[in-house]
Order: sequence, then structure tokens, then C-alpha cells
Amino acid sequence: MTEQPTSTYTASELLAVMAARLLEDGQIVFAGVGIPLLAATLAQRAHAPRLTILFEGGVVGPFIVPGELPPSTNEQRCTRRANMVLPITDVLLLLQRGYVDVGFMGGAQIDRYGNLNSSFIGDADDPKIRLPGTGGGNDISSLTQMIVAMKHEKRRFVSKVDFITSPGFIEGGSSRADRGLPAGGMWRVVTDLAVMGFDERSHEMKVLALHPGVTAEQVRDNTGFDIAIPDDVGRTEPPRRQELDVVRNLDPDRLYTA
Amino acid sequence: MTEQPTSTYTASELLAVMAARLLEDGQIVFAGVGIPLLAATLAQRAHAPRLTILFEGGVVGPFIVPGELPPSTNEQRCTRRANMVLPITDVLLLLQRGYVDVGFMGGAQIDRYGNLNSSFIGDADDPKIRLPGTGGGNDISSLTQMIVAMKHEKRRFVSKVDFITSPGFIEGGSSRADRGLPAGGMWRVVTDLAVMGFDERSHEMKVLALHPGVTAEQVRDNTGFDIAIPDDVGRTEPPRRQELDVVRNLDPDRLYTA
Amino acid sequence: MSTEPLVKPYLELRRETAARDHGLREKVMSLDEAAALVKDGEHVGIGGCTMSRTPMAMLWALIRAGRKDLTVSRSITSTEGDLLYASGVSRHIITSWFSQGIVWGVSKVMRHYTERKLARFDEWSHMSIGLRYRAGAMGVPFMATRSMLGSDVARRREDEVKTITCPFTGEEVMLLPALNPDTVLIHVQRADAYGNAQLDGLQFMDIDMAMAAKRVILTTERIVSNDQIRRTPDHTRIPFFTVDAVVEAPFGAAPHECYGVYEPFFSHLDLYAEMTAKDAEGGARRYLDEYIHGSKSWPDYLAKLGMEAVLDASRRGRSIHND
Amino acid sequence: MSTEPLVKPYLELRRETAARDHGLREKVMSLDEAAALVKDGEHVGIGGCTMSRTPMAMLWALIRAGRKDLTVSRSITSTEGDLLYASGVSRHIITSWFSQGIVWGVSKVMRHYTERKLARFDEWSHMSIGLRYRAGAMGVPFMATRSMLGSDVARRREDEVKTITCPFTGEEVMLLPALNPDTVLIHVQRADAYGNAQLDGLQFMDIDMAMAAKRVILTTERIVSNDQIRRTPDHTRIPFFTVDAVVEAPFGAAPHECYGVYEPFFSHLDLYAEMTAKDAEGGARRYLDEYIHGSKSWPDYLAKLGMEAVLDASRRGRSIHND
Repeated sequence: MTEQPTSTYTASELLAVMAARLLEDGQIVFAGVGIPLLAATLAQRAHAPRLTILFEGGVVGPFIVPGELPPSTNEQRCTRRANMVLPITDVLLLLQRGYVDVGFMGGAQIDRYGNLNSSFIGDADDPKIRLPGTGGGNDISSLTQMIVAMKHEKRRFVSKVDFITSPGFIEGGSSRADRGLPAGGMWRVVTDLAVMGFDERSHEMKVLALHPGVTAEQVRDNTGFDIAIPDDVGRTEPPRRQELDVVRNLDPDRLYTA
Repeated sequence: MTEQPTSTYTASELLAVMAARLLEDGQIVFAGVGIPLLAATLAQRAHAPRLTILFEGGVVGPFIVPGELPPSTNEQRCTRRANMVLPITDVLLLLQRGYVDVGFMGGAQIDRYGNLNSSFIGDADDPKIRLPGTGGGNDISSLTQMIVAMKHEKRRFVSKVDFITSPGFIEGGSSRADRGLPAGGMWRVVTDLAVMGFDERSHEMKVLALHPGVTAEQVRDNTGFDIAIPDDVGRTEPPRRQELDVVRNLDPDRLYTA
Repeated sequence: MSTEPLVKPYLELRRETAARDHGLREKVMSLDEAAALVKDGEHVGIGGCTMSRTPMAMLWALIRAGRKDLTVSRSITSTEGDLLYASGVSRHIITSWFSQGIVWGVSKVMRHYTERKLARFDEWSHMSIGLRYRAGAMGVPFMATRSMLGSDVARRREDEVKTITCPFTGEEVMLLPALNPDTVLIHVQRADAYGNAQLDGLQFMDIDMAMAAKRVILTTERIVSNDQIRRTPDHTRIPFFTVDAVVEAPFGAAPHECYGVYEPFFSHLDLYAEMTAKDAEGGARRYLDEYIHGSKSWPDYLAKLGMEAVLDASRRGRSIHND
Repeated sequence: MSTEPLVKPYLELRRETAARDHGLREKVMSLDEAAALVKDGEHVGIGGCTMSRTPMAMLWALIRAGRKDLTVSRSITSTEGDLLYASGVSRHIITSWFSQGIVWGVSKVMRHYTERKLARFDEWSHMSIGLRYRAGAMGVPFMATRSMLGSDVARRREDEVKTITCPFTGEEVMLLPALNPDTVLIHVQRADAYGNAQLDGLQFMDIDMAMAAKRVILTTERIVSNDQIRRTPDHTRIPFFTVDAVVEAPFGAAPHECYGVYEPFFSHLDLYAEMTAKDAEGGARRYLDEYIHGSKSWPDYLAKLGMEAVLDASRRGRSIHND
């Protein structure tokens, strides 16, 4: 597998690598299952050895064993060599208390203000699709700074989500704080095409950097709303083989990176 | 020691024995240090083997080892062979949740409505004596049915306590519930002279039974308010040697029964 | 029972709790005897989370007993929720997330019943559910939170939550209503005959749930002596007086996991996902007929999972103790 | 610091917490270095209860460092409270009960300073203090309670508590203000160099206090490896990121007890009671001079207690593990 050239990687491998780079050493990250768990573990091994991962099941600072990825963040595989395990309510309360530096989750649908929908496609009272729901997503996004990792598709990047499961900046401007959420907010959205941030004042999503070989047009074509892309938009460094090796070593069965 | 005739016993030994008899098998009793701890342990050994004792330090269902009485209910001596230990706040919350059948504590000063004062002798703003305070006493008496064990003296049995540390029936009648305490209330007061209860409606203290050799007059002389003593007032059975033996075996150094 | 008030009045809570037998007494019984304690229409809280310590043996017994119209609450709901919907044991689930698990995608059974309005799925944030149990456990009518404000999750619950201005800080906070289930089902690694339970590893919301409930049914991998419990009282997480039934049910969380004892039965869970992928309702019904109603006893259900699967899940489960 | 609001505004709490270093890093230092972290006038919460796990070594260092005007809170206050009053480290203690212990009667030192209005003793019910720490630990401005209502204990705190009508049940409940101490001092049986602490036996209010505080100073009977902690993560009670200092202090709670390690030094406590019985102020001052200021190091303080006393307390302490 280490023979594989770095020029070939799946979209989700790219996602994991680019997301991992956003995490800083010494932070406490509250990570969801899937790409976030994978990316946080990669960061721990690549550049942030003192990064502490929290899992919703009630876990503080575990190490994920390669090839033993959990089906959710609530099974024993999430607790290997943890510093502490505690009740679900108490690990979530760490967000409210302010100990979490960054929350990190996937997303099904996001809008220009970084609101996430994982509850209903269509009208909530008569949905086309009933999605699994918030889990801790609403708590994480309500209470701390957020990174979201997701596929960049028009149907996922919409002007206004059908339902605000996990609040971003609501209607932009000061509306988040006005609704009773003075802390936290969306910080970064990482996709297989680019890295997005939010305007300081309007809190509208904007592109910060494009991934290798990706054009501004591609991003526009795959975004369901008019997204700002500065002419001097940044470029991300291509995934390094060492990064991809870690990802593939962690997820040999492509459980999260299919 | 077992040679000692049952006719001789100290006031506090009598107190312990008479108080123990008020506890029923299968109950959960929240016991304070001193006579309550001693009496609850006696009850466990005498007639209530399934009695569960709770201690404020965070202990569920321990067994006290004879001769190893704790200086408070917050030391390891309180945890011997316990079913569970838990944080102080959580053991006190068992009272609020309603799992405690009876609270059991000592008292420095009590009034006709069963209010207890363990905070100030004299004016609270300029006290003659600053007493240690409530501890869990206020919580226990606010949230469950109470037994109080104390010496029967005029200065301790007053018409109105200087300060309501642990609420009884406040000003009698429905005043306890009116003040926001719908549950619990004083049930029994045991002294070295008698066993007292409270009138169903007025909630004034009244004598239920006199201890062996004690006259109604003695009780009146040692009570600082006009206390009801029915002509057909009951009589308690004298302490049985087996009961005294247990007490003396538990407290050979007379730590609580001096 | 929708006619009941959202939050139980304090005196009623106290009366119910006082009426229970608080004595240290043996409570060992069979799955069927325990199932008979649960009444149709009750609110039943389910311990564990997702695929961990789900009281599957107890749910197996409730489904077979034909229990109906339960309102069910759980932190996160997985395959057991599908079976509750499909069996009719419950058509009303209060939870924060509902699907088999991310690697199997969105539950087709959950979608079938909710999208056709055949069943309710009341969505709350994960912490909100935990705080509702905690308020119930503490004997207070509400718990304050700074989460869920401003979202549509809260908007859909607007009849069940209150927003107030904090009298100390002037800040806006949300009050969540206490939740005191009629019955709570919890599976643990070990408990004594009185109901003192010691949990290893992840505790989820089980401790608050046990304290909040009117009745607790424990299933346990093994029943140990009270002396063993008393040797490590600081490991006891659920006190006996909250418990009404203790059932010894080895592998009682299969095909889900029990920390340190066995991991999820992945191949069986893949099979279940396949069965329900095309025809959700029919697949779930087939699973109920073949595995739940089709097994004479809990060990018989395990036999259907297969000896190899049991050994494999155990090996993986115990591996948590390897260096 | 009486100028501060009773309850810390949420954004200030968040800013303070965000400003702390959350990284997994070594925090081992000496008693004197740890004492230097505490500033005059701070609110300092003291872990343990009565004569259990009182962080005496740390208090020894604070008294010697001449710290002044601290506001101190604790669940129940024993002899350490006398020494804080007498040394002037604190003349304002918030607690539920204050005396050496029932067997020694009412504290003459507490009486001397409070009755002469030389010091404040703010009395709260025991559960109320616990719920105030818990609210602080949870990041909410208040906690509801059904206790303390209607008593003079609450009346004396009427500027600090609020009574509201529950929006769900219409019942009257009391709201207690969150308490977030500037510094919390906790003594434990073992912790690693990062501050992950495992407590044996009674936990008192320590876990909530650690979570509520802006700064936590841990003293520990022994520092163990992080690997040892990670082998039993479900026994860790205080997570490293709440902790700012780890000091190895064997017998760090003497002459009080540390569960499973040593019991109270009863003869020394009798001696202290005698010293303060006749002349409370003078007796306390003599104790400070002779034992606190008169010892060059913590081991030197233990030497003053005497080898026999140390051995006897240890024997009794370990006896908890005997059958």
C-alpha cells in the first residue's frame, strides 16, 4: 500500500488529510465518527501528538487502534488507552463548560451560513427523507467552534437548509448570538474540493483554499449558492504519502474512506 | 460488661436504644454522626437486618465496626462493607429524589413545632454562641421525615428557636408546605425522658411515651414550653440487656455515649 | 401516556418512590417474569447507547410478550429501534439519533415507519436527553442548558421546552423538562441479587436513568455475591434500591456489544442490514419471525447467531484488556 | 473578591477556560511553586470533607507563603478552617458546618473569630454548596433545588438565592447561584504528571469542584505513570485538562485522613483541641508557630507529628482493605 503514489487517493482520503491539517497540537477536539475520527487520529500521529480527542460515548484522550475503527463513537473501540471515560452527559457538558477547542463532524447538508441539516430532507412535517438526526451535533455546534468535513455536492451545499439541526450562524450577522448562542460557531468547512471559512461580519461562507487541481469553477458548479472565491484564493498542499499511509493503515477495510 | 444489670445505663445509652426502636426493617435511614449512627447500627443488629444506612459523606449501606466509630460521617470508617460510595451531592440528592424513608439526627435546640437550631444561640447578627451550623441537617429535614435524638433540657426545648437551621413545621399548621416544603417533616423526637410526636393538624409537639421511671412532671420541668401529655400517655419498655450490650460493644470508649 | 403531564408533579414522584420496597432483598427472576412487570403504554427508557450494552435479551422478551404502545426513550437508537417499530412494541421513540450506525447508512426501517407517519421519532439533542434524565434523577422539574437554542430541533419541541432569562446573569437559558421513565432497562457486566450493579467502561446515561425511573429492570452478564460488591463499593454505579428485577442474561446485549465481554456481532449486523435494505418492513418482520419469535429461549437466539460468531465477538470483546 | 458578580457571566467563563493550556503536558512542581500560583483575595475551594483528604500540605504552604484575604469554600470545614482564620489566609469561609468534629465539640477558634466579627462564616446547607459547585461544573448559571426553602439559613442568604415558580409544574423551587472558584485544592491517592487523578473511596465534591474551577492544584500521595492511568480509564475521576499543578505530597492530608492510606492522627488532633480549648486565639497561634512555621518542610511537619503517629495512622488507614 505504501507503494501507491500520492497522486492517487479517494475523495474521502483527501478529506481526511485536509481536515487533519486544521487541527493544532495541544487542542481538545470533540470528534464525530467517520472522517472526523480518522482525521483527528491522523493529526495525532502526524503533527499533533498532544492533541486530545473526545468522543460522545464518554471518552477522553483515547488512541484508535489501526484496523479497529468503531461503528460509532459509543463502542469500546473508542476507549483504547483513554485517559478517562465518563458518562455521555458529562462529556457533552465539557462543551458547555468551555473545555473543547474545536468540534469536528461530518455533514449531510449545509447552507451559506454554515447551518447543518441531518434531520429532514424536505418539509419536516412531511419529509422526503427522514435522516438519523442530530446526535450530539446540535450540542457541539451550539457550544464550540466547528470544523465540518463533507463531500462537495450541489445538493449538499444549499442556500438555506431545509432544517437547522446543528446551528451555524443561523441567518448570518449577529443572529447566532441573538438566538442565545454567544459562544462557538462554524470555523471551517473542508470538502474534497476546497477549504471554506466564513466572513467575519456577514458570516457567509467563502472559499479560503482550493485543493490541488481544483478550479474555482468546479467549486461554483458544485455549490448550490453564490459562494465568494477571492482571486488570490489559496492552494492546499497535496496529501503527502506519509499522511495517506497513516489513513490507509488506520482504515485498511475502507470503512470510512470507501 | 454483659454482667451489668439493665437498670444502669447512661442517658445517651438510653437515647440510643429508644431511638433504634423507632427504625423499621427494610427502611433507608439517613443517619448523622453520634447517637443516630449508633442507634441505626443497633437497629441493624437488633431487629432490622435489612435496614440500609446512608451517610452524608457519600455512603450506601455500610456496616460500622465495633470500636471503630468515625469522628464524622465523612471518614473511611463509615464505608466498611458498603454497597456503594458516591459523591456527597449525590447521596444528599437521594433525599430530594425521595429514596430516603427517614432522616435521623441529633439536635442542639428544638421548638414546639420541631424546628431545629444548630447555628446561633442568641441573635444571628450578634450571637452569644456561633454553633457549627447545618451540615446536611437542613437538607435532611427539608426533604424527608425526621427523627431527632437529643438531651431533654429546658434550654434545648424552647418555645421558639433563635434560628431555624433545620425546618420542622415552621409555625405549625400548613406553614411548612406553604414555605415550599411539601414533603417530609418532623416525626419523632427521642430524649432521655420520653418519645415525642406532633399533632396531625396543629403540628405542635406532644409526648407519646415516657421512659421507665420518668414522670410527666419531669418532662414538663425540662421543657421550655407548654407540652401536651395525655393522661393515657404510653410507657417505653426499659432497655434490654442485649440492646445495651450492642451499644457498649459498638462504643467501648464512650465516644458517643459518654 | 400522552395524557400525563410533561413533568411529574413532585408530590406524585415522592408518593411513587415512597411506595416502593426499599429493603435489601433478592430480586432475581427470569426474562419472562421481568417482562411481565412492564405494562402496555408505559414510558420505557433503554440503557446503553447505539450498539453498546443494549438490553437486547430484555427487548427480545418484551417483543415476544406482545407488549404494545410503549413510549421509548434512549440516548441514541440503533437496530433495537427498528425492531420496536416493526413489532409494534413502540411506535413512539424519543432519541437524539436513530439508525443502525453510520457504516450501514440511514435505517430503512426507521424511514419506512416515520416517513409514512406510522411512528413518531421525537428528536432532541444528545445532551438534552441526558439532562432530562439527570433532572429526573435529581428530583427537580427542569435542568438549564445553553445548547439547542436557536435551532429547528428546539423549535419542533417548543411545547416541551422553556426559555427564561437567568435571574442571576440576565442571560437567556433553556429549561429542559425532567424525564422520569416508568421503567428503565439496563444491561450490565455484573450485579448482585439485590440489584447493586457495577459497570465497566462506558456508562452512557445509565446511572441517571436508573435514578430517574419508577422501576428498573437489570439484565446482567453474571450475578455476583453481595460480598463481592461490598469489596469495591466505589465501583458500584447503580444502588440496589433503584432496582426491581435482576435477570442473569449472558450475552444479553447481543448482537450489540458489552464492554470488555464481547464486541458487536458485525457479520450478523451486516446480514440484518441486508435483510432490511430492499424491503424494510418485510425484512424487519422476517427478522422478528425468524430470530425473535423463532427462538425458544435467549440461548436459542444466540445459537441462531452461531457459535463462531459468539466466540469471535467474545475474543474481540476481551481484547480491550490486552496491552 | 466581593466586587465580582455572584455568578460569572458565561462569556467570561468561556474566555477564561479557552485561555488555559489544554494540552497534555507535565505539571509537576513543588508545594512552594504551587502556592505561588494562588493570588491574594482569590476564591479558593478546598477539596475533601471534614477530616478526609484535606489538602493540608498545600494549606501548610499557603500559610507559610503569607497568602491573604482568600475567600474559602468547602463542603464541611474542620481544623483547617481554624488555621485559615488564625493565620489570616482567610477571614471569609463559605461552608455548611464548621468545627473540628463532633467528638471535640464546637471549635473555640471558629467561635472566637466569628463571634467577635473578626471573620465571616457564610452558612449554606450541605447540598446547596454541592449544587453550586455542580452548576459551576456544568457551565450553567444556577441549579434548582427543593431544599433550604423556608429556613433561616436561606433567609440569611436572600441576596444570593432566587425563588421561582417552575414553568412546567407551577411548583416553587429555589435557584442556587453557580460557584466557579478561582482555585481549587484537591488531595488524591494517585495522579499522573499531566493531572489525571484517580480517587479511591469517598469522592465528596471534588469532581464537580475540579470541573468548576479556573485553576486546580492537585497534591497526590504518589505520582504514577500516564500508562497506569490509561489501564483503568474508568477509575479516573479528574481529567488532566482541568489541572494546573501536580505536587507529590506523601501524607499530604495529615493530620486528617486519606482513604485507604492513613486515618486521622487522633492523638495529635486531641492535642490541637487541648491547645485551643482555653485560649483559642493564642492556642491556634502557638500551633501555627510551632507546627506550620516551625517546620522547614512537609516531611519535617510529619516528623513533628511523630513516627509512631505516622505508622499508627497508616496501619489504621490500610485496614480498610482488610476483610
